[in-house]
Amino acid sequence: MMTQATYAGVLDLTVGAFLLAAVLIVWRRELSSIVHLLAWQGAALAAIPLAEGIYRGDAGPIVVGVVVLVLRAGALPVLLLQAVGTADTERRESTPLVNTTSSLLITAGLTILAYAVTRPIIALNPAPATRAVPAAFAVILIAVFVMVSRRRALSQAVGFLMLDNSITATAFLITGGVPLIVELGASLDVLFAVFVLGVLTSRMRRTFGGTDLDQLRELRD
Amino acid sequence: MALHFSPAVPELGEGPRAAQRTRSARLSGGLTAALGAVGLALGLSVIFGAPRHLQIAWLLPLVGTRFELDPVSGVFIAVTGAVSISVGIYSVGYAQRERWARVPMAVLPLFVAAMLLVPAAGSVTTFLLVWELMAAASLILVLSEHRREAVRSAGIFYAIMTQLGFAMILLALVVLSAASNSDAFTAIAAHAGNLSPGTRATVFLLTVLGFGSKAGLLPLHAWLPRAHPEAPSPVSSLMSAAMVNMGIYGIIRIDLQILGPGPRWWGLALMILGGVSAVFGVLQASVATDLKRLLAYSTTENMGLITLALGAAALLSSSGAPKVAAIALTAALLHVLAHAAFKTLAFLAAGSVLTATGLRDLDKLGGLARRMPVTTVMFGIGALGASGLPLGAGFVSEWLLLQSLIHSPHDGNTLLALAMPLSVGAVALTTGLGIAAMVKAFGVGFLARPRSGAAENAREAPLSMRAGMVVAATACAVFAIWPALLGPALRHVLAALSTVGGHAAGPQLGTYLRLPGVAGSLAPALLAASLLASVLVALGLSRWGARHRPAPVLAPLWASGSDALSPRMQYTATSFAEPLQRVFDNVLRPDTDVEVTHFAESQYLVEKVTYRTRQADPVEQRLYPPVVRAVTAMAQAVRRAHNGSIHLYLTYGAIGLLIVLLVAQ
Amino acid sequence: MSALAVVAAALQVVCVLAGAPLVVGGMRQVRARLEGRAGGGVGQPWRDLRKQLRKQQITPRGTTVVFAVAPAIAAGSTLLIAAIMPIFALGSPLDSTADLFGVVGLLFLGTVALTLAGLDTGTAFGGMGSSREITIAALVEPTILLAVFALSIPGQSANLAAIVSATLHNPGQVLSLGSVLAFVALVIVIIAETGRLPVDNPSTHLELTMIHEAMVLEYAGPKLALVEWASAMRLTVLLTLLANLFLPWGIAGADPSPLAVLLGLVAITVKVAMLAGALAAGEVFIAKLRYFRVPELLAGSFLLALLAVTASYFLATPTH
Amino acid sequence: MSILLLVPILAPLTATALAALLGWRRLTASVTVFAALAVLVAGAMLALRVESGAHFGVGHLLRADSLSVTMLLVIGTVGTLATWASVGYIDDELHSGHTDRKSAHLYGVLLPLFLAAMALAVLANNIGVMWVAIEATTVATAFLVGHHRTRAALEATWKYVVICSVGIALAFLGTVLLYFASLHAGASSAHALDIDTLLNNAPQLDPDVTRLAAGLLLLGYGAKAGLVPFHTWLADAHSQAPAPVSALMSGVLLSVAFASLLRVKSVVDLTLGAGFLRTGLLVVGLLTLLIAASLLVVQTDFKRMLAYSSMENMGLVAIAAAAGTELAIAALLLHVLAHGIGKSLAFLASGQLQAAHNSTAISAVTGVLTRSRLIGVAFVVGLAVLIGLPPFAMFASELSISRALAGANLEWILGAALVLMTVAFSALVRNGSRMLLGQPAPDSPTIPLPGTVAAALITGIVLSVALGLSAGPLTQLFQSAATQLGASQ
Repeated sequence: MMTQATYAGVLDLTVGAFLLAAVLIVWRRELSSIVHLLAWQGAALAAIPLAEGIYRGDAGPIVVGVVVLVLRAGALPVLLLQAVGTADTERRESTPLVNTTSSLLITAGLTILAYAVTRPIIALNPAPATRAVPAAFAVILIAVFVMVSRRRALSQAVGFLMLDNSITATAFLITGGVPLIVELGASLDVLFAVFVLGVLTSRMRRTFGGTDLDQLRELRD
Repeated sequence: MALHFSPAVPELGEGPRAAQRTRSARLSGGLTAALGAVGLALGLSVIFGAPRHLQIAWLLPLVGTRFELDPVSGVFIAVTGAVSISVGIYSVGYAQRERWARVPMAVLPLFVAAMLLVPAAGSVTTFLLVWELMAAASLILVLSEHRREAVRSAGIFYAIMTQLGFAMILLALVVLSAASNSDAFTAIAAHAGNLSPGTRATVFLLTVLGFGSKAGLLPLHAWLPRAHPEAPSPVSSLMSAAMVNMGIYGIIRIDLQILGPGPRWWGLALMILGGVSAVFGVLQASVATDLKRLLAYSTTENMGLITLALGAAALLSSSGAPKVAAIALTAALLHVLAHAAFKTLAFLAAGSVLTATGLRDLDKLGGLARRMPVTTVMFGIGALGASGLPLGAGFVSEWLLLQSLIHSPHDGNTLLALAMPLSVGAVALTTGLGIAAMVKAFGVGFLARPRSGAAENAREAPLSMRAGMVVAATACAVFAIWPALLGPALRHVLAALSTVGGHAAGPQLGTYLRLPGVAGSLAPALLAASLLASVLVALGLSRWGARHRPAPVLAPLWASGSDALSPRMQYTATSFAEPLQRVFDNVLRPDTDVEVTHFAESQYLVEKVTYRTRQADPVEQRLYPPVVRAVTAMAQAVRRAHNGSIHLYLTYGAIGLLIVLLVAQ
Repeated sequence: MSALAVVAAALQVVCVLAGAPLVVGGMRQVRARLEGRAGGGVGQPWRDLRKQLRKQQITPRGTTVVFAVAPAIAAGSTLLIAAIMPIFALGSPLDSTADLFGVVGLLFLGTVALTLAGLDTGTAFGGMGSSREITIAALVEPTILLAVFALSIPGQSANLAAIVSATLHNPGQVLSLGSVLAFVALVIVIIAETGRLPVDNPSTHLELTMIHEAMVLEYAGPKLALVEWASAMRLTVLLTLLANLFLPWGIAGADPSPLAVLLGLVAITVKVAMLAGALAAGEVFIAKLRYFRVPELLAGSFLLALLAVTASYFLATPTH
Repeated sequence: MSILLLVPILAPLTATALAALLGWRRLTASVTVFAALAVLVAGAMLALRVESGAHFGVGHLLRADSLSVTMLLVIGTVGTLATWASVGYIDDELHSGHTDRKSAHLYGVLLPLFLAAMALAVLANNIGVMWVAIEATTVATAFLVGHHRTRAALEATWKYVVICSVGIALAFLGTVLLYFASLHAGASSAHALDIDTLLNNAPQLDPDVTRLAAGLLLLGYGAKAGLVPFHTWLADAHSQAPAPVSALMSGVLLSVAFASLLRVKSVVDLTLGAGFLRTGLLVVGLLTLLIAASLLVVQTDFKRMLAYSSMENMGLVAIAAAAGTELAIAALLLHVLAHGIGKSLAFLASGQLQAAHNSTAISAVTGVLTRSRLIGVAFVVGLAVLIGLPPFAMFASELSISRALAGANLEWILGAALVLMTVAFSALVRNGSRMLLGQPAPDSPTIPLPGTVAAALITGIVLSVALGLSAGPLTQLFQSAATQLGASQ
């Protein structure tokens, strides 16, 4: 089927793609292309259990991989695309709080940080999959950074999904995935959460005439 | 300061509601007095009988309650009970006249019950529970007239400060209880000797501040002159005559009995705290023009004297003079009792004046002696007690205090050589200014001619209010003339306080008060009798030649040359106190401003001169605003950090995440 | 306590009653002579009293019983002091009813009665006098009590007889630092308490400077007589006290013979006459202080008293 | 036994289904009340059995022990009060046009769902399932917070969902790491996240990974419990939600999240020793207290004031958990229960004030005690509970927490906490008295008081007083929960 070296190579490739998608999301400003990148990231995420399943000859991970593929590369991005507005100003992340160059530098920094903080995890189980975990961890930090720095409601939703993707990726890499019931529950929660965010985005557009999160400053002390 | 309370507006359907109110007032007052009587009886039975204890495990979740009674609790329970009897009777009439709502009527007996339980508490947790119950009940009572803005602000001030004091006491007591690994006072006392000096000092300082706040001692006294005047008068009486004693009780129980005997600086610290509070309180009282505020500051003064006496007892006891310490301790206890009597009476009388005239401002009172003779006599007895003059309730205890101060050992000890004379000076200044304050209150408030229409139309208080005052007046008379009656009880209490010299033979309170070890005596009853005799002799002397005189006549007073004497020509309380205010200008720092308006034609001609003066509390003005400013600055800084931006909020989360990732390595 | 001691005490009261106007008269006479006037003679106060006692009793309208009994309380409390304190003899039966603190209390009781009477009239002058009087009284109190403290140290007691006998047994201490300082402090206090120059001028009736006289302005006839008598007795009693506390020699013992009592009478008469003369002579040379300078004087006396106590503390022999 | 474990989850779910089918009606609303009551009853019945140890159901997925039973009682009690009050509250809103039938329908569906999610969170034996349930509460309450479709409500909902989801996602990461560690400690993958397995394997868990997991779990569940640094959603959401929902969120949800943290703590402490999470909880708790107290001082909105008071109390609870002694944990649980009831009283009363004034500004409301005795008294009792006055139970719990802190040699922490609590006290008293005391403004509207709200308020007052006097058999339950959580003696 697949040798260990091939498996490790495939794993590196998918995780690399996963991280690359995150970096590109930081770079791009067009909302629709961000969502598309997110779908690609979902695909990369699905590739992790798929590769493992093929490598081990185990049907379980393959099923999980297919579900993840449908959900993260299909359903969720589609849900989000619905929420992308039609107005011109609504389609772009025109003025993020941190400019692109700085964003990319910060992303680089966060990636290095991820390598530093994941040492205990690798130390516990230095398998090929675990060795890839810093990349997944880096995406966690990048996702949080995206949420902090983007002004569009949709961008934040994308950030949230990216965060979720990266945690799932970490789970796949270090444990081969959490127990099924937890995985199902978590996925359901994420689905609903994204649904809620989508509904809220459209309500926001109706009520505020836009999705700039800077408008949400009425509630304070 | 003008304080004018409009009498309550008559309500429609007066008949049934009034009858209802009468019933409620009788029930509430009767219950209060009955609780007081129970407290008095219980207190006395504990003083003379065996200690009792009671444990209720289910009451108060996780903690349970424990009550223990010994003679020290007994004396404080008894005095609270006695005050409550008087106040309970009085409040029957007061509640009707002032149209009290149901809430204060219901809470009044609860307040008394809580106060009676405080000295009975036998464990840290129980003590804190009843302490806070007492505070909460008193707060509700202070707020009874919450529709007035002044009452609300006083209530809030009171609530916050009492909570601050409570926090200090709580901290100190739980640390104490944790350090000795026990909750019960008896067990803590057994372990207290093993505590580290640092813990003991911390607990001492925190409790003295916290209890001092309840007793109205500096620097956390500022609630007292606000809340006591704004509370309804029976409540003021209970607070000023009974509740403040709980602060003293706390100092005695925790600092002197359980933690004691402490190092010498404890006694000195108490003396300084007491002396400064006494002088400060009396200075404020002597320039106050609000009758109830004056009495409230007088409470600070008297609590200061009591604390000074306690400090002297501790210092003398640790300086190897237990007999003299016992005199100081007796002085403190006796003054607690005497103060309770005369302050109850004074506040109740002030309450009668308030119900009759709606006034507390001495500058608008006057001429009540003819209109409210009983109240006037009652206030006179109370004021005489407060001024510490012979025949007054406070005289014997102040005399004992002075005796203990002048009989400290002369062994070349610098500390004593400085502390004792300065204390005598402080006590003397306090007494002197106290006399001035009380002369002002009585002379300006009750004598002379009315300074306002409200005072002009005052009428005497109803029977129950007078009866309540008579009870307190009787107690005053006992303290002034026959303190021997208290001798046996005080002996028992003293014996329970061995850490501050209580084991030594205390002063003998008989017809003659004799002091052990030193020559000195006083016979209040004989003094009173001989004074009466000599006054009669003097009156007889003025009859000399009466046969040759024409019949007595009434004559108008001299109106300084004008046609008729108007009440506006009289000295007011403000003008009466003006010399003192000028003498103590540096301490009191009154806000004075003089505004001169000139005629438009010439600036040499004055049309009008406006003189305004306001006496604020200088300690409060110096000490509290910085604290408030600091808290507000902190709050504003935090507020600016919560500006509503979700990006900022998520940044906080991200920072938290980074910190966790780095720290958890 | 012997019968004679009781008699002696009664005699003390009578002598103070009778002698007080003479003391005042004597002082006025000394002043008059020193100022080059003839003076009304030593008996003039007595003659004034007799005249006033025969006048019509006039009650100002609107005053209460406080106004009526205040003079009697002032006089009565002073009489009681005369009965308690050792004047000719030590063994007054009332000696242990009140010590020096009690005596001070009684003095203040008299002051308070009169200040209340001043307020009771409801006139501008009454209030003004009362306010000033009570202010001075309040400020005097610390000095008095500290002086009492200083005096009580040698005898280990504040009881008057004990202080006096301690001085008799140990005459040297009169000249000790503490004693001298206490003496000066007490003199200042007595001047303030009795309303003499430079604190108050007993012979002025100018509205701006009156203190005591403003307070009792509404009294007339018999009541005025009692007021003046009381103030004369007060002066006498305080001078007697000063004399016997610092120069007790000549005083009879606790169980005296008639001769000793007589000797005591003579001794005290001489001592008081000398003190009164000195006081009167001193008054010739000083002017009244501005009212608001009085506190400075009293603060000075307080300092002296404080020094007196601390000096006694360090210099007294340890007793414990 | 299994049935009893399922009742707290299934009963509310039934109500949800019914409400989804029938829309907002008296019937469905009443069924919801009974569902909440069923949670309470099931909790009480379970309480009688858990004394002997934990019970399991549905293949070790659910767990009933002293902690979960205690939390079930909290959910049941406050749930009953809140759902009961909801009946009149929503009817009143429909009547006055503050909401429409569609929103009411959604409300009727989501409210019991919220209860079910919380019940599942406390009953879960698997910390993964526990996480799923906690995250489900966010989803379930999102539209409840946004029930009033105003700009402010929308803003609050967005912040709530985003901040909470990010926070709780970190908890998921922590859970994953714990799972990783548990697998490597030899647990089978099916049971590696079960609480009893984790407790058994705790000493073998890899300390480095566990430390990372514990930190993330503290952040994550702390977010849901209103602790720093993810506390920023709390005031917005609690103030914008309808009053009964605010009561549930403030009174129960925060403590359910904290109970999850306690679960995790009992495992982590066995691996790392008590020191690690103690430090974390102390820092987080004190900072939360500081922020809550500060914002209370400058508060002008009465619902936000109540929200910050919840934060203050959660800060204190965190500090108590840090002390970790048996007394501290028992006191913490009592605190949570008393706080739940007291906060419901205050929020339900404030809901009526909001309905009357159409505003939540403190300055808009005057003289409540004079205008409506029951609302006034309920607010007073609520505030008295919250500021820890006797005779209410938070006095006893705060007292016990203080004793526990002193006993754990944390005097300085206690001192700092007391100072901050005094600041909070002063703010609450000042603002409360502004609204409650004094003469009402002349144009004050009448305060509506639907019957069920009144009934809930009276019940709450009675419960508060009773709990303050004595916790009765609950004391035993709290103590056994504390022992079971591995509290040091």
